[in-house]
Amino acid sequence: MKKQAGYSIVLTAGLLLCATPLAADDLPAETPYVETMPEGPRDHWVALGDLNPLGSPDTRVVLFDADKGEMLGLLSTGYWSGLSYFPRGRSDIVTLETYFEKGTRGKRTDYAVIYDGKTLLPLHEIEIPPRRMTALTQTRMADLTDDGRFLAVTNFTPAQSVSIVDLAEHRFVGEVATPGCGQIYPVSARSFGILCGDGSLRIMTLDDAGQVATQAEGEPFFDAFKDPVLVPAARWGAAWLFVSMDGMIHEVAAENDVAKLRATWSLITDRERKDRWRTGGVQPLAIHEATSKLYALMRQGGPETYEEPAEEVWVYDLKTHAKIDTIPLTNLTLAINVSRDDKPLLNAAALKTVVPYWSLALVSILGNKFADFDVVKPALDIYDAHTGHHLRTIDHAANFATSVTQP
Amino acid sequence: MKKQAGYSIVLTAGLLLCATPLAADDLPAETPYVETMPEGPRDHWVALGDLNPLGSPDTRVVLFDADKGEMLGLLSTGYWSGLSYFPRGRSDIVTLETYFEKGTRGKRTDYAVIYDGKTLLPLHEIEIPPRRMTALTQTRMADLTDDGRFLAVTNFTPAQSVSIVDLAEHRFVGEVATPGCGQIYPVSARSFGILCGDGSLRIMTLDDAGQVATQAEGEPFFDAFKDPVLVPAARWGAAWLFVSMDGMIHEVAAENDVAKLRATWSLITDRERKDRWRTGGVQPLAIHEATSKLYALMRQGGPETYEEPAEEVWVYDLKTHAKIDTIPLTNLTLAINVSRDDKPLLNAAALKTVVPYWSLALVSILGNKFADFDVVKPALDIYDAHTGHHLRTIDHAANFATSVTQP
Amino acid sequence: MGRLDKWFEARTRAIARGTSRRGFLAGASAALLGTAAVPLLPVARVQAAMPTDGDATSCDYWRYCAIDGFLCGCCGGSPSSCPPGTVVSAVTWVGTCRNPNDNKDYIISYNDCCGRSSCGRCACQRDEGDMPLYRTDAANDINWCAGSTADIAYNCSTAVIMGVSTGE
Amino acid sequence: MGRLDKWFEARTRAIARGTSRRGFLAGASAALLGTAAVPLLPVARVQAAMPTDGDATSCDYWRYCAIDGFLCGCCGGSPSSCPPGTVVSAVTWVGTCRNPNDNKDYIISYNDCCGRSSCGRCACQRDEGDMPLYRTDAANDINWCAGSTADIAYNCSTAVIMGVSTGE
Repeated sequence: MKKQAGYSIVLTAGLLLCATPLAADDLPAETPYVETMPEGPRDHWVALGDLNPLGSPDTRVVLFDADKGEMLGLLSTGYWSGLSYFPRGRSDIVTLETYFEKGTRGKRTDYAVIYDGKTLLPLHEIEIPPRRMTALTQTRMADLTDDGRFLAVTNFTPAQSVSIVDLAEHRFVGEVATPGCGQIYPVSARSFGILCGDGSLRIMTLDDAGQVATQAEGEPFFDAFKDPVLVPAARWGAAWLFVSMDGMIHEVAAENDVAKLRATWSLITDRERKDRWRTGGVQPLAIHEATSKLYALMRQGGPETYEEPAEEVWVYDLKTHAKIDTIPLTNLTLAINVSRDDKPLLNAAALKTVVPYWSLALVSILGNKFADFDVVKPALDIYDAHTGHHLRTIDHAANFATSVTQP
Repeated sequence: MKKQAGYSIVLTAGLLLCATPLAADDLPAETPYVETMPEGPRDHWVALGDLNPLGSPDTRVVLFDADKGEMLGLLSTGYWSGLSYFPRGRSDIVTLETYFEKGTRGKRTDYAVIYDGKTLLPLHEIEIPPRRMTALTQTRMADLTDDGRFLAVTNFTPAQSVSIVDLAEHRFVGEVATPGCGQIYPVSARSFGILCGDGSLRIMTLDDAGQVATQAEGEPFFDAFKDPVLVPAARWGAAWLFVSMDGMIHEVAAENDVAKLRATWSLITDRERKDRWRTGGVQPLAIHEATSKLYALMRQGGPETYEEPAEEVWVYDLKTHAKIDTIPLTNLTLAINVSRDDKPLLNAAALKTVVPYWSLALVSILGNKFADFDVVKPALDIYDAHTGHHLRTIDHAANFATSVTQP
Repeated sequence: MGRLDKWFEARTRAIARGTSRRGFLAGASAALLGTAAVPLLPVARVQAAMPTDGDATSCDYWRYCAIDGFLCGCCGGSPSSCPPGTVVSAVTWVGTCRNPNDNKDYIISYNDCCGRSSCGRCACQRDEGDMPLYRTDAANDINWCAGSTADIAYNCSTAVIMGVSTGE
Repeated sequence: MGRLDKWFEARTRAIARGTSRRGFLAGASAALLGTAAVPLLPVARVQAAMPTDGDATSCDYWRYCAIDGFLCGCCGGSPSSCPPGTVVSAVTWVGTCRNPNDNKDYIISYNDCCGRSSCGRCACQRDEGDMPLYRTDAANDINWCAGSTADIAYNCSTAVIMGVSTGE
């Protein structure tokens, strides 16, 4: 239950003193007010990126308190976004937003918006080139430098480029052409990688003004045609772990601002590969840094099912590459993330059936064509990341969530 | 199947002559093109007004061919609209659209938009005062004068007024204050009524420039406190039939541009009233003029259920006020309309369960709390208006349709 | 399937009637008699958090007897507060709900919260005493965000206690 | 309910796998190799209406093997045409689908239709041969309306026959 009182639109201050209730045991009359976000640690906040495909001009970031299982509020992010970023050590929240003059037509304007983390009101709406990339997989479309100063945004027209936004000075800095490369993988205070079609990670480093000071090409670390890696990778310190379509992990670290392949290992045994185990969903990897654990969304199926929702999370020791746990998921899941704290939660953007499983099975057994029904709704499942226990499910968490972000 | 070819964005004309297929029995290569709306009578077109409450900035008008059961296309109408108007004898389609500069915030702009009836492209976007009224019951928020020249729009801030738009000259004409009155009920070439809180219908008549030439107050024809009439009335020539919450029909006709109560009669017998029969849904009445039939959406329940979806349509002879037929509905229905032609269709915006009824009953019997499930999706049901036979159901017709309009 | 369907249909329809009201996503709530007029009423007022006399996230909660909209209690607000980042509607309408705990009738002001996308959670339509649009004192179909500083962008609906009804 | 649930769960999950692909509302479809390059290919081209060799409103139709989006055939268009009021995407990507009627592999261009709200009907995700975003020649996750005259407003996806694949 929220305790802190916000402020009221209705100015009643003068009256509170001189008024009396009608009877002592009546419920007191109330003044409506606006809540503010709770104080204290944000580790167990969860932000769902809601693509809202049946209302694309109205994507949202939906904020939850994972401990209480309650919604905290939402940010409206316009056309095909739902992207939010939480600068470390600051309370503000950064979003990317796109608007057409007339909903789906007319002039397009893109913004990086800085919201006050307490009031959720927009503080700065920074106009950026109206070219940011939109896709179903949203998790690496943009990100902050580690110092929280700059936001790098991938553009696609289909020519590719990166826009840099200065969040301290609230201004668009500039745009750099990045032919054949896109998506943002921060590696240090002022550097981030971009993933290139030749299978390499190029490291871009910004100067104090946000201009690209250096660009370092990396060696190709995978074959984009033989076994391509998925875009939604997971960060481990200065390294990123990419998983390939065939279940290989490529661990790429930035050393002196050049990307180096540090290790390659397999998530699955040969036997599991034969049984068609692979990662699933659109945000399949998450890492808990303090315990060096990797969480991977897993499913069985052909290569064409690599983005379909997954049934299990497999847990690995990042140092030994050993599989150490299997977490059966309560609902089919599209995206996972793990909180950073020492009582970490595994947050899962899931699809929950609108009626119980058994009734659906019955429908199917009795001959109805299962695929004719709309039987799933998005839910947010919260698990204990250490034990794998399912703690709670938050129903109707979004219209269609494809990413899970958190502070 | 659509036969008429549209135009292609890809310019291939020069190549069509000199190219040959790879083999005689291969399927031919195709050039993508854009469809146009079918030629011929539009009587069996149906427009659903989709309020899209989970994506309010993205309401739509969804167009269907009721005979083929196919979607024809859609118009995007911005924030909380889905309102469309079909001028008689012309092919263009008029919508009301509202946009905020940034989706749900910033400057609000309202438009009356004229779309080409063949290409569905906007021809004229006429800016009007950003004050049009929005509500769940949408059907009388605006309408055309019978000559198709002017559009009258209800405003609510909560001060009430009416905006007039000249569709021939594509311009906003002016705004007239209408304190205590709103909603638009066309009665002749240049006149329309507005419904007032004192229980009267005031007739406004426009001059050739669209200025309000005369306003004629009517006598109150119902008691807004004892037995209020519903806003979504049905037109019968120069008359409008209003149904009250208690099932009384008030037939109000404009005579010499003054509203007169012509008849009052009951949709339901005393027995039916005791059994709590009343109208349901948000567009409960429809009239087929040529056969003088009234169609009413009926349901059983307390007064607080007067807008809940209905289970039956009761058919009345408008001349004798006799009930002549009962049409059991295939799905629970929120809004109906009847086409104007001599093979009339009864078009119904319905809610269809996503799994079969019997499986839901089973879930309920076995103890699950039924209300926890999301079990309905909007569908468009088409019935033969003469026989009441259910002809077809068009699934997933909209996100949430609250009005049915047609040419 | 046809026979089974028919067999259960009558029962299911009855259930669906109760369900549809909750699945019936819609409008808004808020009359010119509502909390805009609050400062004029001679009663003490509090800023209340989540109430403890019922489930504020359930459509069945007593205060919601005349509501039609998304419950703010599921959206980052409460029956008497708006979610962060929104504004309280400037005008509203009122309903009267019986509190089962003390059997008194309370006047409830259904202020909308405005200026952000519709919350989409806990759609609730109960409509007790709801009147057509021209009865602005009691019309919950109107988008009462109209007239708020955020204009018509509707997020969710509250159910604010104004006082005990003294009867009509 | 717990035991019943468990009993059916294994079977249902298997079904759900197949279903979720169809209920999995999403993206867009379209590679730089697609119909933007059409005029360069030496084949006769037709403007085709609804095909007769299968159900163009079904996700199972052979041409949709690599699609991810709303089927234009359910939205006022067809597998080779866009609904009225939209524009065909300027760039696109291609897939290769086996036609069960003649057992030939056809190259299919998945042009998006752009400039209006998402159709919302017949969501279909099959993803055969779908590749990550940097493989723009085969990435159906990208909103390929980018670069169209209507920019990124996505309405539905087509599946246009470009010709018979000559193998790789």
